Amino acid sequence: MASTVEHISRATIRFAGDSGDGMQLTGTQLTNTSALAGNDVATFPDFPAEIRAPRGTRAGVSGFQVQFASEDIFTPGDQLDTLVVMNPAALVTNISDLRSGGLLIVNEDNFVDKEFRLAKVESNPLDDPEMDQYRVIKIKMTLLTRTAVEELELSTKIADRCKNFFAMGFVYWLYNRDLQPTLDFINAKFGGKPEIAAANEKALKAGYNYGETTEAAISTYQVEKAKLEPGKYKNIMGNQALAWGCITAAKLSDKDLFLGSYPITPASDILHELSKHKKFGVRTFQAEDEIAAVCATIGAAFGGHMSITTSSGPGIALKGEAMGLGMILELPMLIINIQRGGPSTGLPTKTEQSDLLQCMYGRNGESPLPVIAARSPADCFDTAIDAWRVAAKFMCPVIVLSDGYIANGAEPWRIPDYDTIEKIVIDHPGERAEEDPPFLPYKRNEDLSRPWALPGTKGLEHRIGGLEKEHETGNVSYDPDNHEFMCKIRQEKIDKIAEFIPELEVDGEESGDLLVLSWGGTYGACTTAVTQCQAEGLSVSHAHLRFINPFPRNLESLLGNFKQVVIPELNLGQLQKIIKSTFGVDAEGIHKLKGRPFTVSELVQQFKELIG
Amino acid sequence: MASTVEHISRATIRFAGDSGDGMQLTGTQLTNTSALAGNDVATFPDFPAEIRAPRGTRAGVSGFQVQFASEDIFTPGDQLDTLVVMNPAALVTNISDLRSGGLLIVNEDNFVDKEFRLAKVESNPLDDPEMDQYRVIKIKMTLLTRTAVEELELSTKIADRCKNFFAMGFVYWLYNRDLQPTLDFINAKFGGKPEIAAANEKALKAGYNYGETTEAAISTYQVEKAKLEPGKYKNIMGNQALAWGCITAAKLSDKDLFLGSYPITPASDILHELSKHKKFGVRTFQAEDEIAAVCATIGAAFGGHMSITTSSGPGIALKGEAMGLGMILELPMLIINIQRGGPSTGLPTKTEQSDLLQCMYGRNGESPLPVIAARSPADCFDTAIDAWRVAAKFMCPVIVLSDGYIANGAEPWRIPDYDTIEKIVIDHPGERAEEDPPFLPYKRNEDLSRPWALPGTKGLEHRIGGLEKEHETGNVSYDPDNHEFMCKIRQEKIDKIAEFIPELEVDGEESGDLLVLSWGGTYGACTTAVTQCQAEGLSVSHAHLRFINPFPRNLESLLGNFKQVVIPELNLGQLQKIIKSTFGVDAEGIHKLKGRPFTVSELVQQFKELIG
Amino acid sequence: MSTELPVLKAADFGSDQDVRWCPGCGDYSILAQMKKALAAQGFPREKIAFISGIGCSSRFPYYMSTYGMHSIHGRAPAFATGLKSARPDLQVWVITGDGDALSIGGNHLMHAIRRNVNLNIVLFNNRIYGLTKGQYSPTSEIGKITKSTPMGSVDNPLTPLSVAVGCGATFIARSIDTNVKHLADTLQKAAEHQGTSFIEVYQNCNIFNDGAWKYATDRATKQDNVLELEHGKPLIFGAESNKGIRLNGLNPEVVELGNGIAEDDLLFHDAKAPEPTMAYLLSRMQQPEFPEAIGIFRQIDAPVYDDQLNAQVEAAQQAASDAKLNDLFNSGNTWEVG
Amino acid sequence: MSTELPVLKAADFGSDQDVRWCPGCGDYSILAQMKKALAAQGFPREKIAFISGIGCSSRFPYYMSTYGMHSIHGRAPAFATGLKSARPDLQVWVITGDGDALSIGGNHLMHAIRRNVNLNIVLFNNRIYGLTKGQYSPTSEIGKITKSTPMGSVDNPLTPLSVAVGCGATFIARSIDTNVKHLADTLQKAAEHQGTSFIEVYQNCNIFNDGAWKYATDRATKQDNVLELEHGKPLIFGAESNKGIRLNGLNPEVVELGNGIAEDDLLFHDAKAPEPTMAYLLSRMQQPEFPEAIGIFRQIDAPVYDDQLNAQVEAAQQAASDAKLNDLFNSGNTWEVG
Ligand SMILES: Cc1ncc(C[n+]2csc(CCOP(=O)(O)OP(=O)(O)O)c2C)c(N)n1
Ligand SMILES: Cc1ncc(C[n+]2csc(CCOP(=O)(O)OP(=O)(O)O)c2C)c(N)n1
Ligand code: SF4
Ligand code: SF4
Ligand SMILES: [Mg+2]
Ligand SMILES: [Mg+2]
Repeated sequence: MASTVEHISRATIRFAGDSGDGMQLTGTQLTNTSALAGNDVATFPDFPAEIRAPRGTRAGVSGFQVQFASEDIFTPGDQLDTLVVMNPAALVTNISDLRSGGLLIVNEDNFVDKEFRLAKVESNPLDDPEMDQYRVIKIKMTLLTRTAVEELELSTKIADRCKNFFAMGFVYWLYNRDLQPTLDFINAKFGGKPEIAAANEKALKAGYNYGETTEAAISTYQVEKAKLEPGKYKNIMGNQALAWGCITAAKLSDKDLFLGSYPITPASDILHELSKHKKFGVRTFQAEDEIAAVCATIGAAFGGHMSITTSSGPGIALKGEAMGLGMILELPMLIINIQRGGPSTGLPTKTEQSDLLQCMYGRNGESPLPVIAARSPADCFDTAIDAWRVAAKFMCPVIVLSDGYIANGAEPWRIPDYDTIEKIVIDHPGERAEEDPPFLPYKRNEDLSRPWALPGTKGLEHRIGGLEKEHETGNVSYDPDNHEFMCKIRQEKIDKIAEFIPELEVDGEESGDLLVLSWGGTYGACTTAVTQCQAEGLSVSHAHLRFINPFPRNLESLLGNFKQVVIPELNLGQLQKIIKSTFGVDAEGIHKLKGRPFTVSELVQQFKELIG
Repeated sequence: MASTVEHISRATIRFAGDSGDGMQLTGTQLTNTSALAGNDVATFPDFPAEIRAPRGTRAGVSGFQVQFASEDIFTPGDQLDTLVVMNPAALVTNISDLRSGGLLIVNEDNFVDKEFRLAKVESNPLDDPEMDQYRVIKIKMTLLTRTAVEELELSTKIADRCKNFFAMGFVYWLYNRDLQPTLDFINAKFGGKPEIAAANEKALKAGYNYGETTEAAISTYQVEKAKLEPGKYKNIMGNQALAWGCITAAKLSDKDLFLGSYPITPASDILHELSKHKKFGVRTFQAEDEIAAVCATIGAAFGGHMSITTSSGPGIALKGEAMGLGMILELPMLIINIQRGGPSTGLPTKTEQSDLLQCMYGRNGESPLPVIAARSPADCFDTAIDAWRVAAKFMCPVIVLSDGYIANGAEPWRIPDYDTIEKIVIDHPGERAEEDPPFLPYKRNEDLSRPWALPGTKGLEHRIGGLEKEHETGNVSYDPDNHEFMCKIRQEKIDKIAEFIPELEVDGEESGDLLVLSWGGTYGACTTAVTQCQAEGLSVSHAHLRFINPFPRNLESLLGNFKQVVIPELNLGQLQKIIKSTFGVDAEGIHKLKGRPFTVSELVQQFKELIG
Repeated sequence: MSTELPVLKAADFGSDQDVRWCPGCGDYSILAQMKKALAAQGFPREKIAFISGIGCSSRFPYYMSTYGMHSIHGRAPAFATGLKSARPDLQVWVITGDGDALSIGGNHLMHAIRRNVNLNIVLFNNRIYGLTKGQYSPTSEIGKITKSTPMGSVDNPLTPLSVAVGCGATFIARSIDTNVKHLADTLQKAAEHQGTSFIEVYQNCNIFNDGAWKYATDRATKQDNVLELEHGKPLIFGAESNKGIRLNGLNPEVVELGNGIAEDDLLFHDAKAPEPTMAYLLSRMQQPEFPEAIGIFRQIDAPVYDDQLNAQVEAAQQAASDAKLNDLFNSGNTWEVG
Repeated sequence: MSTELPVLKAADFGSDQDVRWCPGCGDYSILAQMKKALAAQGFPREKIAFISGIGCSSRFPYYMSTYGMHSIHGRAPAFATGLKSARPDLQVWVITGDGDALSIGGNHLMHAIRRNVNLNIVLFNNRIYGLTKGQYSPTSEIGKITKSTPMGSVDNPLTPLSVAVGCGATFIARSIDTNVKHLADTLQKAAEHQGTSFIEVYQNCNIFNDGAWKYATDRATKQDNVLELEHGKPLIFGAESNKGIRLNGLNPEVVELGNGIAEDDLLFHDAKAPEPTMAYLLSRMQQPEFPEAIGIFRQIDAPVYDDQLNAQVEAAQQAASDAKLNDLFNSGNTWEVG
């Protein structure tokens, strides 16, 4: 290699191009290759709401960002070290994220008048004096790709489809990545179409060689292996981890898994993933709508399955009535909400954390349900299992929150050994003879849970329903005192879960100037930002909530230990509201509603401002 | 009259019998007659969830309570002065509400073994020594009624149906009520069936005469006219007042009224009432479900009607998704929730205030909507008009809360003069010519409201939808900054309504030991309880919220003026939660979930305990 | 079936709860016939589940001694689909009303039927909303005056069986609350059918819509107004069995037998016709023009949703009988960190 | 109509928004034909409203220069019913997809149709969920392999037109995205119909379900697979117009003309038959056994919901032309307090 190699600890790269340009695939490949090289990785795909928005337009731009590092990382990075743009629209919509001095790699062939018009730019944006702050590398990717695959005699259309592999190859060269994993991928994926496989391979190598052979005025970069906890790893996306977590939870409790769902972005991939795993006793039911989905889920729960339903904001709104029934039936199930930008249809492909209040309160009457939130793609696996532990032990639906950012993001997952995961023991009451005392379907145990009696069991025949029911017998009851008693005991049961879940851990000192309290997908940005502040000697600690209802039992005292509490959220302050109404604590809020996660730097800046 | 007349200031009477015994009619007649006699009145009907629960059982008991008074009253009374029971089941389920020394009037004919079995009592409850504390009057009502109507030669079944009129007649005698209004009612209602009319008339008079002629060991009572504000009055029920308020609001704004609804207890009567008033330009659409109902409502709002939808808890849960659309479309409409006992199907015929949090937060994303609550049956009229004023001015759906207690309760309503009610002026933008600048459907005025442009207007053609929209143009926009801007401005618009609505008034001193903060149907009980405390010299004031979102602008300072704040609610503390999360004020809560309103005495007791 | 099975009587299928329908309600009769039908089939009580929505009719499960769920308004077919998919060993009944099934619940009904889930759906059609005290329903006739339609309803009613045909139902039947033998028999046949059995039962609501089916239940008129279907038999009705239905092109017409019209000229019922056009045509025969048919309109064999769903799971399990989660976890690209 | 009306061209019905469907999507053609149909009918632009649900197809209103609402998934018929009831002067179109209309929205579709609201409902049937990237829909064929059915779907598909017949539709038609003249013509006829017009359009999704309608659009095969209906004409199809449909009892059968079979032996289309059995039968004719019919299956006059609703309001207003709110307020028992 002609160029020098710079050793760096982390790199953030974004590929941006037209929806049809294959940017998601390109980013995923770089991610996997980097993970295989032992880096820690985190990703952020970002795509438009249209399937194929008009080619060349700003609306049609699709992006994929990945950070890889030789140290623990928790976010896909704020500012870009390298930005690859396939057309002018991608340039203008992404350039503001490239750091000054960063590398801008451009497919020069697309910087022509026609494309400028589509992107609604007046003139060539590369001629803007602002560009001086970047190191711009213009490559005629289209032309070079065509040339590279020439001998295969493909149509231009097909040849041009390979140009993302060319871009990938160039970036691989730039970051000293191994081509082999991607070559293997090409073979596996396009094995059935040998000419396509060959073309992609040629394009990939051409890009790599282009870097190596052209005059390399730039140095290449090397990111060493990260010091991850020893073990076997694989890259996993949030929705996949959630699906696998559910399969695992079902197996741990010796149950089949039932999913009732209706497709909706960004939750559909859980349905897709689970429907592949019938061999593990998974039944997936694509219902006619979200209401049918949750109702079928309740039906299957009555039948004794580990039963779950998945959706996103608008679909969860539709499930409200049936969730209330699930609550009063006291049957275990998971209701999984992959949040997206709201209100209404909102920004369906963007991330947000704005369904928390809906999940807490979006049902008629006094209808409390536990709420648990995943914090990162790999964490979704554990979240699903933990949620089911609670549901099964306390006989209640549990709401699981994730979001578009977690769902589509990827990170290395330390592969667990199934056999070492703690089993989930569920006792179903057994048969009864005529002479036994009558079965009491609403008699509660020490957890205040009622028995999960399965249809098919002789002597346990019973009826459940949405009308208020008498304590112990479960018969319909309009008795005033019984109603108050039952409302209170249902609430008490949920509150008691706090005794079961772990205390909240603090990252940093147990008291001090500022506590950063976070939940859900902002975990990574908050962790990184707090670590930076701590490194600068600031008195900032971090606690991340997994359970939002009920709160961990030590939360109140913890909040009291800090001069200030700040809650960063991708909404207008929903957890903040709940914290205030629960503990009276006036936490500060950092709110962002841009369909994107927090950047570390914006958090660091705000934390510092708060400490003053 | 043989007996002496005692002059009293108020009386509380309950009729209780089988669902088929006509207790609601009996109570309503006594109410109307008392109102016509110039008393202030307040009622509380209470009936089972079944249409006709099994005869004679406790589940089948239906009751109607009325208080009438020569002074202002706000509740149907706590303890009963007189209880009329038609069978043993009615006795055992109601007796605990009769005050010691109260009158118990019994249909003796039904106190037989068969009825005891149906009511699940071991022996004749009248033989219970506990009965000594009441003044029991046993009357063979069935027999006496049959005798009274003998000459009409009706079937026994039909003859027996008149016995509620006999009971009514006796109570009329007891309270010196005029028979004429009820005789008029009988003629109007049964005019088509002269023998039925005659039978009821005979039964009514027989009951009255029975009191006059039998040995009257008891005195009768006289409640004088109340000193109500001068004016013309009529008795009105909550749902009727709400319906009339909506008709009036529509007329005031020169609009036709559209109702999209699906029947549900206790909201259906609004649909029934409105469907009678087509002559006032009312269109009612009984939809296939609640979702269709609210969607049709949004469609009619788009078309320019004053558009409303009515439902109760479970139905409101179903409307959540569409309400979010209504919010982002920024179209005016009313969403009316007549709350009932929850969760799930809960206690459908009982009252509760447990949908407040659902109404505030039961939608995906950041989706704020104004919430206004009626406080009493007659107040529903003004509430509907006020709600529409806000909706039309601020271009947003407004949630109107009532409850089963208000909906079915009745009180005197001072009849307004339509011509003196302030008009509601709505400006729709007019036609535009080709050469005019383009129409901006999301350009806001000083209230932050967008224009209400009506289909049919030339030059204003525009598209609206649930995706995030660009400021001013309303075009679909995925721009991150625009999304945050729009979320915030939608919230700001709702917050700004506080500038428009009146300040909160205090009943009592503006500062002191205890502020009772109430909302919705607990108004009457709180007012009465506070007045009692004040009469005893206690430093207790009362403020009643009409708007819960946004709060009146002086609420925060008011809360600060009192040593303690207490919020009585028929739920587990929902307003309390919102007050705490909004102002950080740790109010006490008084919670009741028994399907019944507060009694004045339980509130007085609790207020006193709080003051210590 | 084991020979030890105690034989259950109809009464054994009743629960200990007080039945709370209005005296005289048609629901009582349906309840009684259901108990009889279940006793006759000898399926164990604990293997049966009744799922209902909301409405007077939907209180039904409380009165049965089987497993049961009184769910929410309109969604019973969806709950039942979930239960049956998870537990194909159970016999699952759906009890619903005309409002529950066809108004709020129309979509779930349609999808259960088109999937052919192995459920027995019994629709109590009283042409009114009973529980909410008397609003018109999707089966109420045009011009119906109710609490919500003081000037008469203007909505064209749905014909439940036509809707069922429209979504490809494999078992379609109709019976009448007071026709007790016919009803018990129909319920039993429905239970035997594999796939969705859809049964409409004419039910009298004597409080809010008394006499809605008078023409079909009055001793004096019923034989002229009701036609009892029998597979393979000609369509004959009338007090003297002297009237029949003949086909004229695609349209049915009422004819009198005799005067040159023989039984063979009539339309013969074919409940097993591969194409549902016959069932459709029968479902359109309505008063006063035509007698209304009762009995089994259609009964065909077709793949059953829950069977197929479970077959896929079994096939996948058989193809990978030693599937281990650890294999799943370790699939794809993995790497070791030392 | 005033003579001053400027004549609008098809292009005048297009909005200024970029059309964002995938290149090659069948939706483009439907959009183009809609603009043509509207230009041809000469109804003023500001009097037209397009209401859609959610899906690729449901983006349609953004691309029209009329009033429009892109609502929520499956509910467009309900929004449209409210709008049309309040504003009978508007021409209201509903744009929906196979998932939007038949999956989540099946019930609203059914009720709009049975009420016969004066709407024009256009269902873009691509037999797939486009917007959510390729799950099977209620019109996908059995065995369909999609993201959510890797082992093939087991749900029996719905036939949209059979469903419409099942709820008593008064105007039922089918057309094809690429059959541009036929499509424009069908849309225009739908607009003219009073009551619910239900039009299914075969639409190609070239990304997730390319070629779903190949048999009906390929030059080589389409004439053998598609039968164009004409009222009063015999059912004839085939590249050489030599094949026809004959009735055998209640079942259709394909016959070749000639060899003793004349046109008069064939089934004649009657779109105005009072009974919908013909339309039902035609809707059941499906590939590969039968050619699939396009054109107008049924078109009958029947009372229209919004007309009747508004007529009641007018009648009530006429009967009480001087109705005063003060009279209402003062009705019933009142009393004076001095
Ligand atoms: C979500 C919801 N909407 C409305 C209701 C009120 N509701 C209960 S039953 C019913 C209709 C009952 O009619 P039908 O299904 O015909 O049953 P029937 O009472 O006549 O047996 C309605 C509207 C409800 N319980 N839940
Ligand atoms: C309540 C709700 N559920 C689910 C979705 C996700 N969703 C959007 S469109 C769609 C189906 C689209 O299919 P179809 O109606 O056939 O339209 P096409 O995209 O094929 O034109 C789904 C499931 C949603 N937006 N809202
Ligand atoms: S209201 Fe009608 S349907 Fe309901 S229980 Fe009474 S009679 Fe039966
Ligand atoms: S995904 Fe299919 S239906 Fe949607 S725009 Fe693309 S081609 Fe058309
Ligand atoms: Mg009914
Ligand atoms: Mg589709």
